[in-house]
Amino acid sequence: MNIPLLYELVGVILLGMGLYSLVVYSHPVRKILALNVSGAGVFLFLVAAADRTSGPLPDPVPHAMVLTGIVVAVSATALALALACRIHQVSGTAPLTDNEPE
Amino acid sequence: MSLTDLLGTFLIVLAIPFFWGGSLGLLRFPDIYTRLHALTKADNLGLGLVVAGSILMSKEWTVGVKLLLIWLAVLVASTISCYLIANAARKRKINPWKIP
Amino acid sequence: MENSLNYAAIAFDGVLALVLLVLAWQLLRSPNLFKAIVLFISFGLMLSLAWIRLKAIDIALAEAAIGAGLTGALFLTALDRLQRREENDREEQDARWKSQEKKPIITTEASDQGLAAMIRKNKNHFFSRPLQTIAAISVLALTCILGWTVWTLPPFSDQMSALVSSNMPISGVENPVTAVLLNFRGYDTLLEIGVLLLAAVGVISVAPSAVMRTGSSPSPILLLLIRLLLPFIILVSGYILWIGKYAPGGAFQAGAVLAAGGILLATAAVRFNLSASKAMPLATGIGLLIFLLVALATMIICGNYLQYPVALAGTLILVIEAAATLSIAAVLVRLFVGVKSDTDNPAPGEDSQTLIFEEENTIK
Amino acid sequence: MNHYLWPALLILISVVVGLVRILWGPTAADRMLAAQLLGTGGVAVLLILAQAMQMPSLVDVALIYALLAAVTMVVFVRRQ
Repeated sequence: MNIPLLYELVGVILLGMGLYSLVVYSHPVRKILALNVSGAGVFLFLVAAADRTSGPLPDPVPHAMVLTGIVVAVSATALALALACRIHQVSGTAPLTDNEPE
Repeated sequence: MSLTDLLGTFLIVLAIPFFWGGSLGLLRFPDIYTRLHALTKADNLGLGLVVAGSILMSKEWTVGVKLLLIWLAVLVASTISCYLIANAARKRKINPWKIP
Repeated sequence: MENSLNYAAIAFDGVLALVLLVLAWQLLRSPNLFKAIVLFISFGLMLSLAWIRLKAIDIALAEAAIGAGLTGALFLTALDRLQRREENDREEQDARWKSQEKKPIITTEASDQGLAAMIRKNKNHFFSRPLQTIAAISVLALTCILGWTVWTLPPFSDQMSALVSSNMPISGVENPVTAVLLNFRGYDTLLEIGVLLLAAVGVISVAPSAVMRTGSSPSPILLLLIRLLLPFIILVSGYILWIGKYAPGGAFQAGAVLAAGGILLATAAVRFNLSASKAMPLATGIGLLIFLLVALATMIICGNYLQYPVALAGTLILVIEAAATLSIAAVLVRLFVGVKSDTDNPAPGEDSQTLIFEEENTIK
Repeated sequence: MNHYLWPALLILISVVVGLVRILWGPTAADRMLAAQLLGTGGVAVLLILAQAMQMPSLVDVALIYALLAAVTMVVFVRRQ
């Protein structure tokens, strides 16, 4: 068991957990959190895969991709949150209560 | 291993109990005000010792300056945010714990 | 070092991996949203330790700036807005909606009503129990297939990293990640700055008001904190931008740090009016503008889009990065203000003022 | 230099134990306190990792964390 493989598997599991929560829960904030977790899983996989090279230094190309990905993810999150606030303002209801499926 | 490295390692090891103290205090103390007290031990002394140890081990003086800046930033931020939190808790009428 | 059987490294990585999984599980299953958000902030910090163990320092820097300065602020602010409305008297809200005088958007009224009905209907959950089980099984199957694929993945070829390292001398910088971002795959970064701009446009159309209010005047202690920290935040942002040429750092990290400084300022102020500043639209657009100008110039002079002359590459990259830093920071602050600002009742004439800090009695 | 990972691991475990406070609550401020402890512990772990992995640029990551730790806290106390 080597270190990159460990983190790659963690990334895959995070992706799975995030996807499930994205589908099942209805509160927009929970959905956005779930998207962020699955995104983190994908990033973790990419960066761990970059460390699989035989040389002492990891491959910089996936690093650059993930770096842009993180910044895009945070701006998409902000846009989604602004939309959620707007929907809430327009509909007047709380889309979300605590009695969601656990 | 040189003397400064040895001393640096000693300081870093010395920091560990402060972090444990902070986190056990956070779990065991009864209310928000006492938990703040526990937290500051980790912020001030725990991190302070790690920074001091790292300064002793760092090879360039620029790194030392950055380390000092880190410690000062955490000191300022933790002091002031602890005050702000205690104040906010007081405003929200969270009562301090009393011996039952 | 990493792949050798070293107990300390294995223990550290094992604990870190376990903590990541437990935090993600706890944050996703928590119906208490505040708890979920605080867990997500902690998750980001742990993730940044994982980036370091995988020797991705550039990403750790970005994660630190975004995780500590942006995500928490965004989520907490959005939650505050959602729950404040929830707790506030619902009737007053409905009344405001129905009254004809203060309607923010008139043309979309019909669709708004439909949306409201849809949301009310799906209030609790989208899925019944059996459907949840089906979702769980399919996601589990997907995870297992992916996991098995990862497990049996052959070792990666080093072609790409060899290509990067053989071209480093002509890139104009010494940090390979910066070289990939700004030189070898510069068009990716160009488009990404465009995407950021689009996100800003999206938020502006959803939340047009760029005026943000917080209720009370900041305590003098809070102002002291900002006076002490803000200069260092700006200094460190410049340092991270500059160091990106030689070591981990660069425009994205510097922009995120600067944006965190802006958010700190915006949160402390009683009223923060972004649209009052004439420099704001310029700062938002300058990154893409400079990038496009450089791209055009290289196309005319060197014949290829974004192919820098070797002697000038370092300078050009620094110029683009400096402009991109400003743009990224401006966009991120605008996004934050968009999440925070109330679009209900924009007070007339507010845009004409340039106040940042304001005493409480002038508001009420 | 890998033996420096041991103190880093001990500090990491201590702050992770403190994270239980996020789960327990009961008030929002308690949860934020645990996150702040994690931030401080994270900075300490980063500084030790900088020695363990011989990467001085980790100090920059710690510097950003230390400077921006207050941002989330300020947003938290300024809620209405």
